[in-house]
Amino acid sequence: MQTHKAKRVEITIEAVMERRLTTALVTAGVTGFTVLPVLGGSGRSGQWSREGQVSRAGGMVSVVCIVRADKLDNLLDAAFSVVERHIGVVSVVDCEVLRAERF
Amino acid sequence: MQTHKAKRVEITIEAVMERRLTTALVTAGVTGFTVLPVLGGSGRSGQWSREGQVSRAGGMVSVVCIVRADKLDNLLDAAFSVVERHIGVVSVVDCEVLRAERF
Amino acid sequence: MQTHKAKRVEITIEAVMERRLTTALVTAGVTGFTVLPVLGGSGRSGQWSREGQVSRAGGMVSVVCIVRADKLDNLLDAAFSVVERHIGVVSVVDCEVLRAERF
Amino acid sequence: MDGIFALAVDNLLSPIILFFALGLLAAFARSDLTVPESVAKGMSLYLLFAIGFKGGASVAAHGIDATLLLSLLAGLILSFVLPFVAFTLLRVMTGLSVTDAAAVAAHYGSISIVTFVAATSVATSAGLNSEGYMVAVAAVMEAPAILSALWLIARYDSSGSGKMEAGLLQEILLNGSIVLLVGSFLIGVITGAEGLAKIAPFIVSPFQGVLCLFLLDMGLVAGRGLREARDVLRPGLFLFGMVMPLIGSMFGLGAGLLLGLSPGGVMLFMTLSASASYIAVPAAMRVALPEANPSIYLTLSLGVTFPFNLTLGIPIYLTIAQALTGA
Amino acid sequence: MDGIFALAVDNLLSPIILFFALGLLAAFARSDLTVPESVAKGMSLYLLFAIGFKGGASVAAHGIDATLLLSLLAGLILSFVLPFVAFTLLRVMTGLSVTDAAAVAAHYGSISIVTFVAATSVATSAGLNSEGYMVAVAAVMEAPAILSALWLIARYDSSGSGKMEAGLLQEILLNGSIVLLVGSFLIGVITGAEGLAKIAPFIVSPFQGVLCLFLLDMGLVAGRGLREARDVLRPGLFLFGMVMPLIGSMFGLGAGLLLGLSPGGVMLFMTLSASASYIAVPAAMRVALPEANPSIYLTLSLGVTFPFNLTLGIPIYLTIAQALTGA
Amino acid sequence: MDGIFALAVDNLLSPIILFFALGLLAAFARSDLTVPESVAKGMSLYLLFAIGFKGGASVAAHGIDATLLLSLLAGLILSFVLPFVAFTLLRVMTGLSVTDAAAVAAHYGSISIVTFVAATSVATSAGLNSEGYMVAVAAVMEAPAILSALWLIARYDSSGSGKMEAGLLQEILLNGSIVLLVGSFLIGVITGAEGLAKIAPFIVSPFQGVLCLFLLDMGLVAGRGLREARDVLRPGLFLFGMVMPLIGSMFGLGAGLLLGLSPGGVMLFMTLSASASYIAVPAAMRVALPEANPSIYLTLSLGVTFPFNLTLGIPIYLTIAQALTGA
Ligand SMILES: Nc1ncnc2c1ncn2[C@@H]1O[C@H](COP(=O)(O)O)[C@@H](O)[C@H]1O
Ligand SMILES: Nc1ncnc2c1ncn2[C@@H]1O[C@H](COP(=O)(O)O)[C@@H](O)[C@H]1O
Ligand SMILES: Nc1ncnc2c1ncn2[C@@H]1O[C@H](COP(=O)(O)O)[C@@H](O)[C@H]1O
Ligand code: NA
Ligand code: NA
Ligand code: NA
Repeated sequence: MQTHKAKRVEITIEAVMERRLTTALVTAGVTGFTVLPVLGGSGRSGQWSREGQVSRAGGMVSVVCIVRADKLDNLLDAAFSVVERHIGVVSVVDCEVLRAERF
Repeated sequence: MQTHKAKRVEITIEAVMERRLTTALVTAGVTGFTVLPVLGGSGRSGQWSREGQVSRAGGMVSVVCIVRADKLDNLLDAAFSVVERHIGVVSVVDCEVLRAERF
Repeated sequence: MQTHKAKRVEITIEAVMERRLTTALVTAGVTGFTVLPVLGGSGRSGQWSREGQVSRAGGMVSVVCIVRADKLDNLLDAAFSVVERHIGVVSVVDCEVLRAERF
Repeated sequence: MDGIFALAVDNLLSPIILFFALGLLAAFARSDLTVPESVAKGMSLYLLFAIGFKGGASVAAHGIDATLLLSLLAGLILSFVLPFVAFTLLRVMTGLSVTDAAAVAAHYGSISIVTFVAATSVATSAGLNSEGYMVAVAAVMEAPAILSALWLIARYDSSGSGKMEAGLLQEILLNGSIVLLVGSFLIGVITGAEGLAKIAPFIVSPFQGVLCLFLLDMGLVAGRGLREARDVLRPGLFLFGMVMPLIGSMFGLGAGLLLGLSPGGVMLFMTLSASASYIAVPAAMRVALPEANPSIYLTLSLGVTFPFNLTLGIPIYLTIAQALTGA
Repeated sequence: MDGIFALAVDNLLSPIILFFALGLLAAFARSDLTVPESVAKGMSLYLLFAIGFKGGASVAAHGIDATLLLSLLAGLILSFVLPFVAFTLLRVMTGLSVTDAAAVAAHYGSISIVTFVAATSVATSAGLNSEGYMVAVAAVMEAPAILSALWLIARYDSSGSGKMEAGLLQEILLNGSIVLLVGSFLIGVITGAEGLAKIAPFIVSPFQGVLCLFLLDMGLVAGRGLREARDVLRPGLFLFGMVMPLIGSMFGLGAGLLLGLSPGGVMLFMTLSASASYIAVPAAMRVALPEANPSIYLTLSLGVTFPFNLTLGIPIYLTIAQALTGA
Repeated sequence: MDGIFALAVDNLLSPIILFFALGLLAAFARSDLTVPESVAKGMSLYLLFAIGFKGGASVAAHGIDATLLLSLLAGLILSFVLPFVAFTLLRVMTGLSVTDAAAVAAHYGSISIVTFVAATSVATSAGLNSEGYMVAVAAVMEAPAILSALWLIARYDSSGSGKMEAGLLQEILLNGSIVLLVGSFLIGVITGAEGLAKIAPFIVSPFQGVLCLFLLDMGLVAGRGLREARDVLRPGLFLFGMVMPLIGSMFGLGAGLLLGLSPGGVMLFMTLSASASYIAVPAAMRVALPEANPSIYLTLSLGVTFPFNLTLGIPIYLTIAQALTGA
């Protein structure tokens, strides 16, 4: 089956920042993404879990975007402008996609 | 630690189609997969979120299958037959796995 | 935007083993990870789903760790010591990250 | 008309309508107020459980009515027929494609159980009893409309979409709401007054309160849908969303009068025919007619027809039913 | 025997059993009816909270019985002993491996709190009071059986699996159900009638209704389990799932009579001994004995023994307890 | 003092406090007891809905008090002013950075609705009525403190963090809790006694029971927070978490006396001023002040001040309010 090269970007970020991130993505021309729930995690700011955290104010989500390679820099700039002051992780993986016309 | 080459396929699809997809996968000989919940997303058919969507009829899931490279084409054919008329995204990434005898 | 090479490890494991896995990771010097919920899946031990499973004793989670390549072996050893007798899947993907100083 | 008006005002100022309005407003104002999905699902299970059981217990109390079977049959026929009415109206009033029109039509042949619940509670407030088996009629009316829609597609659309896939029919007939509603109804029939006494403190007294919270959520969901699908809602469509329930209710009125139902029963039959599905049918359409645009049918059914019935429709149906049955 | 039969029929036609049956049927028919996981968890918290508190308030009302401590001790011993009985029976009746047999045995030494709740409600309907501290006995019986199972493995299986990992014991003893049940019990004891009066509208009157919805979910889960694990259920195993509760109940009967408990107390002791765990023990087994096949122990405990106790077991235990205590 | 002491003991032995303590203990003991997030969210929706509606219905019953507007204004001012008090105290008592101190200060200007609910239920038990519109005052006091904190940052921190981002203000003012609380209050005012009668079996009688379960969850969450953030809690901070509510309550006392509120109203105003936010403000701080350490403000507000108010604070405020209003 015919596949096409693309990039899969995964941005793990605080839930309160989700709307700001997706707005920045859309502004940067990235209109396709999927938001996954996160149960818990650990990082430089310590360990947390959805059910055991102090107040439910917290919580994170993971935003996955698949883009053509030439849009990657735009996307990373947009993502970085939002996560810059905040905790969170951005990673990029090479991937292949079906139905390339969608990206 | 000894690892082995494999493919990681991620299929994001409407929740109502999940059973049809996994049935197609099993028929195609893919018996290992993991289903992840999806909170929301955006694509050519617009933006949606699990808590804010018109009616809870919608919603998507993400099905992750790790397969040996030689089974990939079978898997993609099966996946494509289901997603063809539907919205959703299929992506493939090269990976390494432990315990190769499981795949 | 400047990115850096790293490894993305994904460990799908029974929820009852989560704490044991993350403790082993921390002991092995891996302090960054994200835990994702899993809705269901299928493997050699059969098919299950979160809402339809016999008793809610079961259930799985997916633990994602992004690490520098030189920490990978440590991580895999730690992960393997926990999943060894248990069901579950470990996969590794090459990735690029922003803000490398965090890993 | 005065009666309708007073009734409508009264209805508009009831807690359940005001909580629905609160949800709508909160959504329009982009508040982040949300009811967690599983809590909303839990409340809908509660409502189906309660309404089904109470219907069954009422049948047990009043004995099985000779018209029960005829009413079920009438519901079945209405659910098959109404999509054709809706389809024709849509082709006349709007520029929808065959696929979209058929998908919308399926929703209007089927029913909204929350509209039914709200109507029941208005009927009770107005002192009207109704046939307990009307919940069984509601269950019977959920699915047939889907078949009519697929038939319409097969007939008018040469592109060959809309095949009735194996397994879909079973999926529709055994969908969770129908099973819980019918199951609770039957258990209500079997355990009767004694069973009801045991669980009344759970399903009778707190019912109105749960309904308020549930309608708050419906308002939030409908409001968010309307906000996002503004451009979809052309005037013709919008009008259809309020004319169709009135037309549908006339079919229900005819059926109810022919069957000789009580005033409450007639009103509920009108409400069922007037209401549009927003759970079972959309899910079926995503499987069978993925080419149809979900924004259109969801916005119409949940964003226009549901609020219309809740606020104006139900008082109208009540007044007409009372007038024509002489209650 | 006639008494048991009439009682069983009566029991079978109660709403809670019928909702359990509805769940089973819906699962067998592959309906998509589901109770969201968090709603089911919420209901189980409610049941533990209510049953614990009411037990405690009842102890506060009747004073601390001299036999309280002895009953706890008896429960402890039974939970340790019953796995050996079950293990022996399994080795005789079925071809299970040592590992699988030990895992199953652990379940039958422990208890099912929902079975206990259902028995309490049957006892109350039959006009029997029982010792409020029976809920504490239930809590005490949850964990010890796990140790017996691990001992069995260590004794009969040379492969060295089944080590008692550090931390597991604490995890079992402090598992959520035990903590909530015991905590609510103690709060009930402390706040007594006054406390109960404050929260009775929450934990007393709606209790039966919540139990119905909860058993609907149990039926769904048990039904799906049975459907998927059909091939696991050989006749010997199936038989074990119904014989073992009867044998277990005899141990409970002996303990109850020796302790001189009330008829209701004897019946509850029988039920506890007869019931099999399906939450705490499976989780512990996944950690300590991952080699044991979960389909076997879950299907047996939830798919066979739970329905057996709910439908036939409880009326049998009630009749025997009444006969032998002269109630 | 004797009165306070007796009252405190009485309060400490009430079910709601004991369930909170159970949650704390379970968390300290590392039990896996948890309330699913969506169930906890559902219960908090219920509490807001019930408390808002009852407040509104009470306003409808007693007529709109001339002091309503003045009370709202007083709440607004207090919420603006208290962060400055807290900030000064923090700079004196602790070594917190400007950013962390401002973030903490925002929490103490805002309020905790659960503390308010608990105080209402203590007031009711003590036979004190209070102005129904105090729930509106609570809503008004949620947000202003955030603006004060951002102003403090702008004033004392040259690094330029803490900008008031576009959209944040709207997000704060329209956050779910405020909308639901105010909306339910208004619906209570509109539908009055008639509306209350319809939904009382849902929002009045089971209220205390739900509050128990909710406080169990609060105890679990607070306990886990305390366990993880032990090192953050230096003595100065810890002390601040108990001194600040007492100081805050004096401001509330002054306002309540000046306004001539009822004894219950004075006590509630004291409680509002004494309590610290743990939902709305933390979320706003994560957006506007990500550099501030959430462990500090969450642990203080939820781990120290909340339990302090629940156990000792509320009885103190009650006693003082009664003494100074001569009730
Ligand atoms: N190395 C990592 N791999 C995967 N997820 C991470 C990693 N580091 C941080 N995270 C996630 O990002 C969150 C915030 O991390 P931090 O900014 O390091 O406190 C954590 O709670 C994790 O969910
Ligand atoms: N480029 C993308 N990257 C990640 N997820 C996507 C992308 N495009 C679409 N999706 C997901 O697939 C769903 C349907 O997309 P579409 O078919 O484009 O409407 C969206 O709601 C997203 O969840
Ligand atoms: N090939 C695979 N790809 C993705 N997930 C898998 C795969 N195999 C197993 N899993 C996941 O791991 C769980 C246990 O697998 P197993 O150990 O094969 O029974 C399954 O329920 C799936 O969630
Ligand atoms: Na209809
Ligand atoms: Na047992
Ligand atoms: Na305050």
